[in-house]
Amino acid sequence: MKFIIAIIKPFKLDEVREALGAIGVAGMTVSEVKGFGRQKGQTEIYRGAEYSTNMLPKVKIEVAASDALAAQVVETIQQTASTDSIGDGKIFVFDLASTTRIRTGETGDNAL
Amino acid sequence: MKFIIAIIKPFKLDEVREALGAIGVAGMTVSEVKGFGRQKGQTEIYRGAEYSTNMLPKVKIEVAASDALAAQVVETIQQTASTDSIGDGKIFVFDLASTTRIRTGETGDNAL
Amino acid sequence: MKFIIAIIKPFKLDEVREALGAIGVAGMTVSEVKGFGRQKGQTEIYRGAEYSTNMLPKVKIEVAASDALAAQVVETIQQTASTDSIGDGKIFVFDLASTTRIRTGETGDNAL
Amino acid sequence: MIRKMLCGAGALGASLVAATAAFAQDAAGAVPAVANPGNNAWMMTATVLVLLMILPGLALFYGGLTRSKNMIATMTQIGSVAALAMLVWVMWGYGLAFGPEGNQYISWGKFFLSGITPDSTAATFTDEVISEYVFVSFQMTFAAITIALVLGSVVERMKFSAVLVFALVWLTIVYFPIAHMVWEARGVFFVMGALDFAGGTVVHINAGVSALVAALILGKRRGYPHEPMPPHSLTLTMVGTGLLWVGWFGFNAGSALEANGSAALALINTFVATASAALFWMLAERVSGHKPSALGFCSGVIAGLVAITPAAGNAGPLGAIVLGALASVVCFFAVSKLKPKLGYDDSLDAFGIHGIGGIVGAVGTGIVFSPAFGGPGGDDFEIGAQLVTQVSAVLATIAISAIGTTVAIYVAKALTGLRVSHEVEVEGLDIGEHGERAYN
Amino acid sequence: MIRKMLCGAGALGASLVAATAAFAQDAAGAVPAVANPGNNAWMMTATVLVLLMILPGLALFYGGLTRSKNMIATMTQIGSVAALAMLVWVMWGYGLAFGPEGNQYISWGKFFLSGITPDSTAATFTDEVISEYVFVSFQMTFAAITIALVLGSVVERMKFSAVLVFALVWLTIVYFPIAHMVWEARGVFFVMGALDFAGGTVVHINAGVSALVAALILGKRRGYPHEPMPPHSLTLTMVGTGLLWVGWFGFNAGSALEANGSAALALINTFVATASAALFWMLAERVSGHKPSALGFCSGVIAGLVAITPAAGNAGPLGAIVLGALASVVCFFAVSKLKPKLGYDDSLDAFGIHGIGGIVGAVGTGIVFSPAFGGPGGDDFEIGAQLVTQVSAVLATIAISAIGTTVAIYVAKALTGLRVSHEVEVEGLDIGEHGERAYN
Amino acid sequence: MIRKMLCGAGALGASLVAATAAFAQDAAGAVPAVANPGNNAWMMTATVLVLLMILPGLALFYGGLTRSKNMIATMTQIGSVAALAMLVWVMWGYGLAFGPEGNQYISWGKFFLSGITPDSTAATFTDEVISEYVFVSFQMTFAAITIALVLGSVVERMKFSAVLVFALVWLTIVYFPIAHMVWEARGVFFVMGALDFAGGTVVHINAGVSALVAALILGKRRGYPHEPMPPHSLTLTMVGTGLLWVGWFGFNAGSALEANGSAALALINTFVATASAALFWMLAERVSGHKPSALGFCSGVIAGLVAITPAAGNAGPLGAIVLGALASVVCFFAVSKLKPKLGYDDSLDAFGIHGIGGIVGAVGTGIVFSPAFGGPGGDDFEIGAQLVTQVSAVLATIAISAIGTTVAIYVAKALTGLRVSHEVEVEGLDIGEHGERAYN
Ligand SMILES: Nc1ncnc2c1ncn2[C@@H]1O[C@H](COP(=O)(O)OP(=O)(O)O)[C@@H](O)[C@H]1O
Ligand SMILES: Nc1ncnc2c1ncn2[C@@H]1O[C@H](COP(=O)(O)OP(=O)(O)O)[C@@H](O)[C@H]1O
Ligand SMILES: Nc1ncnc2c1ncn2[C@@H]1O[C@H](COP(=O)(O)OP(=O)(O)O)[C@@H](O)[C@H]1O
Repeated sequence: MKFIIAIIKPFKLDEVREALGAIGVAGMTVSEVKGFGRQKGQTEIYRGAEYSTNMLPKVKIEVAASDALAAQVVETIQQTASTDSIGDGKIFVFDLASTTRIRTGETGDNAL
Repeated sequence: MKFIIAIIKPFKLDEVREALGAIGVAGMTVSEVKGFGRQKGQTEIYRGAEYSTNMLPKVKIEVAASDALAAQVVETIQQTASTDSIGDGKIFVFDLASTTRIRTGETGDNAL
Repeated sequence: MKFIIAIIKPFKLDEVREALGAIGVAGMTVSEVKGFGRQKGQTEIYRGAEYSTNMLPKVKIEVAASDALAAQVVETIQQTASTDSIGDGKIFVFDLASTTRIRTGETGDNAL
Repeated sequence: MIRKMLCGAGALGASLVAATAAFAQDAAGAVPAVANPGNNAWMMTATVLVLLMILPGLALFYGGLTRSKNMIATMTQIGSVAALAMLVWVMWGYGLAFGPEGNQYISWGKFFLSGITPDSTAATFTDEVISEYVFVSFQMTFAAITIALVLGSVVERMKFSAVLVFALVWLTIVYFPIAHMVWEARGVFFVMGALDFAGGTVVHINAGVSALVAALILGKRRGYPHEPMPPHSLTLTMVGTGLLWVGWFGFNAGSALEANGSAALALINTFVATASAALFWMLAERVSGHKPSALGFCSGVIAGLVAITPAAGNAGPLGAIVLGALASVVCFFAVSKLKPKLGYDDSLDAFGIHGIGGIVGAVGTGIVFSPAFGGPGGDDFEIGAQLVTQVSAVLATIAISAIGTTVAIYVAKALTGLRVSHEVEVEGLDIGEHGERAYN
Repeated sequence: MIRKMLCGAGALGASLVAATAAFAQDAAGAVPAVANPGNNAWMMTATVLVLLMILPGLALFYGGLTRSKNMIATMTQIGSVAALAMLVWVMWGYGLAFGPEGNQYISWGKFFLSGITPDSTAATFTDEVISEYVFVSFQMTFAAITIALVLGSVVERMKFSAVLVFALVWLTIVYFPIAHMVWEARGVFFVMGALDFAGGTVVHINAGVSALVAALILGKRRGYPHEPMPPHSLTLTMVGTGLLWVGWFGFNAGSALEANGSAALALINTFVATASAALFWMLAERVSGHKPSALGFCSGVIAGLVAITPAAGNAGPLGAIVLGALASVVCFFAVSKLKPKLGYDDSLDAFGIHGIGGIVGAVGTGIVFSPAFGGPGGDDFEIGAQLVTQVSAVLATIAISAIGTTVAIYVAKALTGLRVSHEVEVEGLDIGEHGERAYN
Repeated sequence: MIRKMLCGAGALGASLVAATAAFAQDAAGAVPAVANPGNNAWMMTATVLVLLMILPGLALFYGGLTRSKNMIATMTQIGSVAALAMLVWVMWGYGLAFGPEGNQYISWGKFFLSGITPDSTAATFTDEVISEYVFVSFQMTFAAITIALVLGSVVERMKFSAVLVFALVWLTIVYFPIAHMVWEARGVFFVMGALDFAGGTVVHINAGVSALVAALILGKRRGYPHEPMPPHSLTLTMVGTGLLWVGWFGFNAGSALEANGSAALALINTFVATASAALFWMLAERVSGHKPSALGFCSGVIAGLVAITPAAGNAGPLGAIVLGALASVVCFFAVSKLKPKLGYDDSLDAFGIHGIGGIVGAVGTGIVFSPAFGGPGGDDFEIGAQLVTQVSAVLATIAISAIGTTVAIYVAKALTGLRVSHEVEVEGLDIGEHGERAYN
């Protein structure tokens, strides 16, 4: 099984979630993160103190998916989250050693 | 060594932490996340605008554990965090390539 | 490719980011977490109710790096984030199955 | 108007004197009447309370309802138009609304407050006077809050520069004339005998209708209505609600211009009408199968305050309770049932609550004023006739607001482009328009 | 009562007149006395200040101390019971507490404020009068804040519907009678000569004891005390504390019913007793080996305000400083040492601060009133005798509150089930009871 | 001083009477003058408004600008020094500033308010009187806010114990003497004829200069300026700004000591000068190529309020508008251009806004007072001569503040160590000094 971490632009979250639902992804975990990369942030000024923070608000999506589905998940996220502008984010894929559903103790693909 | 990510219901955090401490887990990292899955969220209404967000507050626990301990950690979390109701969450296990303790530079199991 | 997760003390973030930039790390993802470990937290008291929470504010840095760079990244973080005091944190390294840049769909090292 | 009714010809006389008194004094140097410290004290307090309604009151009420990326922009827009209104008021606003010369539509003179001194006085509705600087300040805060209220429908997408231009034009061509027509002794609605104790038409119907027109021209927020846009902090909205209620006593009881029995009546009505409206909104939610909500409580409070504004000194406490309840239920349906159907984006319901609630209040005042409903009206009071007057004043106000707002918005559009870029709207106006974040 | 003492028989006379004056006027149409605008102005200001204490003051003070999942529910409960109290007050509350007919336990008449007009007046403690609508409104806010204070012990677990039912019953069978007994010229405690300038017994002891009883019947919050329940926003609690202090000047100095020297004394005492209490709470923390805390500062402020309430016009500034310090230290121990031992869940310490602080204040007033301590008491004032009076008034109040609250809670339980479901308590009352989140 | 100018010898006479009246009464038991309820009402309201400025006003304004880990510490420091100032004021502050005995530098007597009763009165600038307890309370709030303002430059690193010691010493050796010299009839600046309506020198220049000196001795915050330290909540800073503006009307219009035309003038000037300053700060930002910001709006509001303080009753509305705009632009450059160059860490710009703005206001008052600029000055008023007076008063104040603050800080350092440990500064003062977190 695969575990996919995607960093995307916040306003893309709903679209991505729907798209993933459409291809049969049962669930996901989302968190707010700050991203640092090529995309330059707006400068903030407070009484002359200028901060051009490159730490931009991003959303991190974590999805566990069966090996079968994984490739499709990556493709779906990549296509839905892309705006062709710098800062769209990344998708990272990991191998999962095991998965367990807490409620039932089921493991493997049944846990999703 | 293994890296375990568990998504649980927020109010279960303290119990889980104690249980893990009891089996000798020295530390863990916790963060607030929003979870999307089978569990349906309450609907919120603001002046007639209805949002039935399925994004529910969850807590994410990250624990690195020696291969020896890993299985026990998963079992402990699964048993402590379970309420037999939808939305109890998942446990994901990863293989760790390496671990380092920043303070000392120690690596491997000594880093935990 | 490797994926590095580092848990550090919040006030070390800027230093670490600069240090990583210096060795050619193009980007990273940062999030606020709470850490539980050897370091004991300050006790908080509210009207006699005493909470000695060991959950301390930490910052989590996630960096994907080419195998070539990975070791250097770990070393840099370890050296920059260390204060020789308990609670400096950990560095975890994972193998990445794949990486994709959302904007372009590029994969592998080009995605970073 | 309530004023004329309250004290018959006397008031009219007094008001006329008011308009000329200070003048005469300066000109002829006649011995000036002196303000009773008690009335001056109350009116200064009332004036300060109205400022509390704007900043931080309204800024929090509106700000809490926006998304956090637009919090600071919303608050800054409110503060800035209020500040602008204050300057414009002393420069030409007071002159256009309450100047010595004029006709039933507009007045002039006393521009830049020329001729007013610390000894100048303005007449009340009895033969008392208050310091003219206090009267000028009290009325100033009304202009300031009215333009701020309008912004409720256009937040999260209008340029800061556009907001300022719009405010400048709108105050000049819409607010000052209407204020003159309703409150000045020569004003057309004043003479008509329309009842408006504290500004139901001038402030609320005016602001509500203008807000609707502005929102229609400006267009919806990107993503509305399918994208969720929950209030970023109902906590702050409740704080704002509380401050609005507190400040509103200055607004309503201050409109008696004295610390007398009429102010006392406005005081108690501003308590009970609001309390009733707050509970009835939650009741309406319950009846329509929802949970009684915090935002429902807040919305009810505002609806009740809006409805009681024209009736504050024009109804008995029981009439006030009924009026508040009625306005609350009507606004509830307007906001949560009607708006979604019509589909326009009156973002914070400036029209749905101030416009609708103001109309219910203005018309209802024509009924609750009757002694039959415990109102202060004389035995000869005829509801039917009064309703005709009320309705015509309302319709006239709606027409003027709609036309004037259209002009003002297009002027702003021509000069500034009106709406922020797509990127700024997505990123949020805080960072895009002001280069700051509300929370770090 | 302080009142009687302050102005001797005169006051009693005046008060009796008060109770009947407005009546006589309406009935016999005698020429009514006219309120001095200065006194009316101050009393309207004071009334508005008490509303500021409730919303947003108390709502923030209590809300900040709860967990964020219950923030909105806490604020909505406070706002709703306050609104309910206002309606009940004009319908039958004022009649039961200050009606023209009656005995030493209760009064009646003037239900729905019948017979009151803008010209009606109420007597003060001198031969002055204020508009009766102002007096009705001022007293209305006292009823509203008292029931809101009670909720401090039952937050985070009581059903919204239960809160409303409880409030309705409690106000009717507990608050109105006690208000009558303490403040009305025929009231049993009034006649006894108990000293209570601004409501130490009626408001604070009453609210505190009722809160304790309600909490005991309702039971602890799930997870209390082992589960950490830190305040979700001490920032908001401090804001609420500031607003409570600010508003309390209306509460205390307003209780003089005039802008006179007695009000001035209450004003300065409300500054110094509070300042002293705030610093002494932090000192007590320091002495018991902890850090002086922000919540300690806030708790001290409230404890000082509670303690000075009955003594506001009944003590010299130095007596006030001592009383504030004493109450603060006593409450500190009650809240942080005693409560944990006894183990009940008075969630926000409504009893620990309002109950205990109120008792210290009520008893202490019998001492600081003495000229020996710089108090305004006459040379013939006997501390011993007064203490007996004070203590008996306190005990009687405790008894009535305890019994009445028990009845009210069980009525609420019978009608609504009283407590939210386990799930709702875990998920939070915001989403469970109101379908909203405080922060998005 | 404005006072003397305003009412000529009369005022001086009145003031002298003021200083002795209450005395005489107590001593000789002469029939006391009675306060007009209207003036008492306004002055009590004004006093309460100044408290609103401190808590929650200033606490939010300053707190919002700090980092969240220091939020509670900042608010607690402000609240605690205010409480301390209140106690010190009634014990020896009032005596040192307004005592019956004394010379041009200091006075004594009436320590612990001995001899003052509810019937004692203090003279105003006409032949009216107000309750002395009200006068004492009003002045008390000035002492409290001044020391709180000073803390703006030393937040996020000064020990809580050090703050308390510093406040105690500073009030005694700096504030009370300056208050005496400027406001008491025998005071050296009073006699000189310096114009200061509401405390531009005593409060703002004094606080600003003291803040600068304290910050220089204390040293920079760790990581300043390279580490980003953005305001943790501009939302709260805006709320604080609004409350400061609202409360400032008590500060300025209250300084007339009556609800008369002079208060009315101060009222309107406090609106327009502030509005103008708020908009001009944003204009200055725009002109220097930045976006008009929310913090700019807030900073402008404060700069305008500071500048109009000495001129509140000493300028016409147009003069006020100009003065506000000027002070705002000057402060903008001082804060955003000059400070970075000089490199000291006046953390929240207490000097940059209160110091600089205060100086602009004090000097400017010497100009706008002239009838040529619409000011209330007599035709014989000479700008040149007045400017000399104004400047010398300013310079003297600067000298006293600088020396006194140096002494006070070193005393605090000797007794407490002054600065928190490196760890506490990194972890935050909330947890380190108070054992709490602002947000959970
Ligand atoms: N090496 C990396 N490791 C982890 N996250 C990264 C890395 N590089 C970029 N990111 C994340 O991806 C986001 C977008 O990257 P950026 O370089 O700004 O644009 P793009 O993805 O278009 O190249 C960043 O804000 C950061 O959150
Ligand atoms: N495929 C997945 N990938 C990542 N997280 C998931 C996935 N499925 C569920 N989760 C997380 O687990 C939580 C619980 O899942 P849910 O389907 O609601 O109930 P259950 O775990 O009982 O099946 C979700 O809220 C989400 O945070
Ligand atoms: N086993 C673990 N798994 C995940 N995170 C851990 C683990 N142990 C420690 N951490 C993280 O590292 C932080 C520092 O660990 P701690 O034991 O306090 O000090 P040190 O790193 O110096 O040994 C913790 O706060 C926690 O966030």
